[in-house]
Amino acid sequence: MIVHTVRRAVFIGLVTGIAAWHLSLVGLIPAFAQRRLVGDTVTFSYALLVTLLVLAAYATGRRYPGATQRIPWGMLSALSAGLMFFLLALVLTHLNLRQILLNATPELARVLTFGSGATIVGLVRVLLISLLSGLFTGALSALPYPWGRVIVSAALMTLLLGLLRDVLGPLLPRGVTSFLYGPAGLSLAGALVVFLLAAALFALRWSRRANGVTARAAAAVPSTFRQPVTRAVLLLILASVPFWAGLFLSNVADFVGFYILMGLGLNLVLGFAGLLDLGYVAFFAVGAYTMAVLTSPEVGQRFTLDFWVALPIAVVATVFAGLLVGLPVLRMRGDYLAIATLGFGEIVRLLVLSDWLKPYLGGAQGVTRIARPNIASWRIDSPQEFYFLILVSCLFAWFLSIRLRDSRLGRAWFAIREDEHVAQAMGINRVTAKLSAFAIGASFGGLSGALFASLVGSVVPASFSLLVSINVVALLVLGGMGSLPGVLVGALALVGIPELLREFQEYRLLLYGMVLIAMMLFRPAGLFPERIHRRELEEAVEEAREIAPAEIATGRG
Amino acid sequence: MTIAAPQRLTGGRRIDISQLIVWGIGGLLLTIVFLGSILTLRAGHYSAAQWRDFIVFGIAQGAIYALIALGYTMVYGVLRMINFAHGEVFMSGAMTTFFLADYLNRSGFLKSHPWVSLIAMLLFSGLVSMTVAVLVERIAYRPLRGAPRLVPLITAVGASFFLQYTFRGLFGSGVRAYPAIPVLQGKLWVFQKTQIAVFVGVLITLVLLVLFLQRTRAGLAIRAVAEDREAAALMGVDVDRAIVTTFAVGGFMAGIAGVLYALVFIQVQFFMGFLPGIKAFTAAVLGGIGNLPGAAVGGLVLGVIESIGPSLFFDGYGIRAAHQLKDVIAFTILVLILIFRPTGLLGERLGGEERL
Amino acid sequence: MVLLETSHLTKRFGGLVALRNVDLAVEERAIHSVIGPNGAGKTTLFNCITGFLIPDTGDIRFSGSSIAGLRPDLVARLGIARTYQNIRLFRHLSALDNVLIALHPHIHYSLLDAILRTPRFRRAEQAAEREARELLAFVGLAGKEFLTATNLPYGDQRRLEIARALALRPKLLLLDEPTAGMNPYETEEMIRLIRRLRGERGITILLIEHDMKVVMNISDVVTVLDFGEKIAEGPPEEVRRDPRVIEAYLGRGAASGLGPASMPLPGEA
Amino acid sequence: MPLLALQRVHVHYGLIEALKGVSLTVEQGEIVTLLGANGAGKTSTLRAISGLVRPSAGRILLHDIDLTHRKPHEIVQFGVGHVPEGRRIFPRLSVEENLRLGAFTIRDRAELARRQEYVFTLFPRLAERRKQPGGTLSGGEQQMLAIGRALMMQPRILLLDEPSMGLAPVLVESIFEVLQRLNRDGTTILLVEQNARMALDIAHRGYVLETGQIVLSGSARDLANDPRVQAAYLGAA
Repeated sequence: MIVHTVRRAVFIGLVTGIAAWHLSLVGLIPAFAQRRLVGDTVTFSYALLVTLLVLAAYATGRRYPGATQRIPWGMLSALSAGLMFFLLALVLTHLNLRQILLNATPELARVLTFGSGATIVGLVRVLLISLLSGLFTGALSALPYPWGRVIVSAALMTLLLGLLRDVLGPLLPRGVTSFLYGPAGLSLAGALVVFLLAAALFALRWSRRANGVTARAAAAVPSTFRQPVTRAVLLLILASVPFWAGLFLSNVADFVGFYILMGLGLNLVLGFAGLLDLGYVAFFAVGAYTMAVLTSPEVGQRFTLDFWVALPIAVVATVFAGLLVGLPVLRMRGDYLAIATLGFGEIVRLLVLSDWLKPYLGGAQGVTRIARPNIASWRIDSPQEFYFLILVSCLFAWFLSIRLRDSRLGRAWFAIREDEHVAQAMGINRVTAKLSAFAIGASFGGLSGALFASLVGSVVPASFSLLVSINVVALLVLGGMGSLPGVLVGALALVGIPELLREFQEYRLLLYGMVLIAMMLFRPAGLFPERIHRRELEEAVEEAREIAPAEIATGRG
Repeated sequence: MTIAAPQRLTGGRRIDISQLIVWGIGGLLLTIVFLGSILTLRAGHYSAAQWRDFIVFGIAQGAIYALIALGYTMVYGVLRMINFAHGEVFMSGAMTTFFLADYLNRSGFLKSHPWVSLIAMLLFSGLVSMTVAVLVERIAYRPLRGAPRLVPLITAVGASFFLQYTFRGLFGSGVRAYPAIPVLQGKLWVFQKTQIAVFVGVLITLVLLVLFLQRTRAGLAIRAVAEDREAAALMGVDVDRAIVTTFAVGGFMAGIAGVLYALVFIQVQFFMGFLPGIKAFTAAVLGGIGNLPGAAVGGLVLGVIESIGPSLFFDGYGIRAAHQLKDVIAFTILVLILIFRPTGLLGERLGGEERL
Repeated sequence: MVLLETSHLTKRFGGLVALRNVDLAVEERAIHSVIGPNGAGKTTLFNCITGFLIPDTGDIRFSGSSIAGLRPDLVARLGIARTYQNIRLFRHLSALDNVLIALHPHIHYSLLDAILRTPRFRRAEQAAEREARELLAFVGLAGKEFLTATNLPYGDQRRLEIARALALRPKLLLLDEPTAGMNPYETEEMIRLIRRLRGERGITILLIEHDMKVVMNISDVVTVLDFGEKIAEGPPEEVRRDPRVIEAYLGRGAASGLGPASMPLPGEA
Repeated sequence: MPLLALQRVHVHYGLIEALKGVSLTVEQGEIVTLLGANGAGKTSTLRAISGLVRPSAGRILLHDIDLTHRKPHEIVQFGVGHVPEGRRIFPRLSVEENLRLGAFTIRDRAELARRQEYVFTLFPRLAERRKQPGGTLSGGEQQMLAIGRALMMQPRILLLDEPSMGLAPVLVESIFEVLQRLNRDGTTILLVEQNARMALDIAHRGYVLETGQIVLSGSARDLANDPRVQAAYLGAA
């Protein structure tokens, strides 16, 4: 028995160690060694390494009931992981692998040993940190229910704020910034304050959630009043972004907006109707190129249209593209559908790239001098100004998504997703239901593409690779397929953060891969699972006294 | 009760407008291709020797597709899933073997013992790809067996990107030039020697694969699992092991294909798996996915069409730089086959979706 | 009045003949059972009627017009609803949504109505929800509208499936083994429910059933299929005494009370 | 000690509990039959024994070996032969290959040949078709192949799930004849059968399952005479 436990703990530690090797050798850890989060010492790399140790300890300990077992086994696991860190450091110092592995540098060895290098001191340091991580994790998981979560969430929040120093720093009042942030990352005092504040906030939230039904019932009374107010406040905040965000941040917000639009579009197809489209980028491209061809003087018949004329044409063109893709794949499902749509996406990209269509579409050089919109005499030019256009589009798409979801068409999509055969037996026309999902979903993508083309002012085929499709799928998967808030969160996490942190750019696709696998393995419903039974929740609150709480809990899909 | 005379249904009422449109588009494409071919042949821009070279190149290329396609087809046959990451399995062997090849080249061993070097490279690449394939199965697919179809598909896409960018991170994003193997330089009759090597390599691997599946106990286990996983378990077959073996064998072949590919194109890069991967999948579907000879035939057919297609179909129309449309042809074939004949040219398809 | 009629219905799968020249006439407001051993073609018959399979030859007439080869959703709109042998609910949706989906053909508003939430949309949705709730109450699921289908107990799932089928406002309801897996008490309730469907709603019922007790209990007419062929038809009592039925389905033991005597070993035959 | 014993076995599929504490025993040399309505848990019982589903509670013992948490391919090696519902032969593999798979764990060629001969003497029809793909056999021949395949491993106990399903009555009777002959030769059999009368005719003892629980058990004769069994499963009103 004990042998088995030890073996398991060590095994988890070794696997964690291998994960650390991977992150190190692909360059993630060395790249982040420069990014300081808190004070002078805590870099993002260290945070990552410690997170790995904590995860190892957590994974090992979670099976046992109490702290008395969680702590020692977690420590053992973290210890074996730490030894693996050191082992790699040792190898790196004594063997020159740089000919083969780009990142096998002495620098990395220093990072892996938390700054000491592969020496006895380094070994002691690694082991100590490992043991502390294990101890800390075990103790944390032994805390009563919400507190462990509160501390972890607050710690993550602190790290995130440290990470975003360059972005947030200039935005906050100067006094606050100079207090919170040091020359790089949070100052120690700042970190402490942020941590405590975040902890207080999370504690409040969790205590309310813990009270469950009664709290919700209480909240339900003023909800008719509260909801519009919260909405208005949220809208105001969203609308004010360009005023305080500056050029860089607005640009990032615009890109997040493009992906939110695409995410909402693909959500209709994949989230609602359950059809995996791996060629969604095709619609983005059709929208962008329609805008380009119609408004740029460089290609085609050399005529130019106004942005506002071209925009609806671009959207209509993508609707047709959606139908064109949707028609042939009506009978396909699952993997065949995915591959066929991927094929469509690639065909579009290759055609756009070809010399054959160069006179019309610009070939590899693409098309420049795409029109920007005017409203009366106001020329929408900068990313800040474009932001409003994108915001309005996103809100419109969001609104449309909700309205469609709650209509009979939405129900038809859900039915097709759940069981296509039965859906037909219930009188649902598969052709119209699927085609409408493809067409409407495509139109969001087309809108996104048209705006994108106009904002950037040029289109090149390279912007329309498979990676865009994967990006959209990944953000849906992260947020939760079918969930609208999930689209928002997914886009912020998978587009926003990598755009903000240049070091991430290099590794974002690696990250997408990990996100796709990890989410499917551990949380297939996503971070913000779809609430199909929105009404169920509302009514459940009303009927809270009649139905047992447990039943509500299980009824929440 | 009235007794109607037995009436033969034409099924005409089942064809709706949507299908008619699809058939119309298909017909249009066929006409374009057909007309283009006639125009090209009448114009006579290409000599017979050129056409022959196209075909020879197509066969060599197709043979490699075939080798990769076998992995797709085997995994599909056994698990009913598309191992989207198979192209990356292929890449991982070729990429890693570059360093072995480079070392052999610089140490002079490649010159002094070309055959030993080549075999070492093939084996090494096969082993690397095999390891990667098995790891992918273990980590990304096995825990999700029995989950809804969309789930393993998404992890497969994830695994594909994970592998690509892992290799990019490990070895860099640059293109690496594979050393040439001295004995494979030059021509033999109309063939490049590398092309012959590729063809012989593929042939040997194929024969070995068929023998493995037909004559060995492990092969029998794999075939049983492919037909009925549960019944196979009731016979005492270790299903997990059979599936791992499938991935291992498919991975090994992909690794061999990787080296052969590198011999033809003499360069490797982290992104090199994507296109051959998709095309090999096309080949597998073309031949009827789940069908081993089908994958081989599909690979050859695709390779040849891709090689002669751009010139034959499009030259007649005076399209500029028709060779750029090579991949468009491949993808169009993929989509058309999926639409019109998902069972592939050879008809047979192991499993697949039950309509009811 | 004959509501549903098949004539010379034949369906082959490759070499296997699943249905061979099946003539079937279901009278309006009848409870008509189809029995037969597994593989006799009962489910294939259902799939042909509901449009999921196109018969090779023969015709299917419903209310006098031919529906053979008609698309499944159109068949459903004509008023033929069904349930499944292995319950097939929209598992992740609530009970109410399950029923609302089947009301799809009876909800009328345009996409624009839905987007703008016009009064027309609200009226239609409210009416639909009212009807869905009524149906759930009818089958005894009142108060469980918002539970996810998977979380319902087995018997409730069967009932929900029937409520969903009723939402199509069918004239003909096809039930595929409605009491499969139920205990005697639940079976009893299901029988009562089926009787009420005919009595209170005037629905004609065609059902596949293995439980002979149920078949004998509620059927007006029983049709026996064996190897895709109709071997007997008539009132339950008559069918039960039919020697061919005893041989093919009920078992010879039922007649003679004796086990196999001196049958030749397989292979020698 | 019974050859096979189930002790309060529970099986869940998601939230649905298919078996709610089933206990039963099969003695060496017996034919025991499990009766019950569709979905009562008969198939789940057999699947739990051969490891295709994992019991959520309870124990399954084969003589003194605990089978409870073993994988199917291990359980087979302990001598549990399972002829699943619907026969589940490998349609594209030849009759010989099907039989070869039945004794997958045996590597000795001579032994394999001997066992195959035994099956062929039992079912001469199969010998005529040894090179034919299993899928081309008729329903009855497929059932013979399924049984023959399970016999290849010389099981200590044979689990049969609905062997008469979809077969012409005359074939059913000859299949049952073979089962009796096997039993006389010493094979222990646990039989699930829809045709309750025939099952009770050849069985020594029987159990009646209803919604995942055993509600009745006894000798086959007692069960056949039990009015409840007659009403529910023998079709006699």
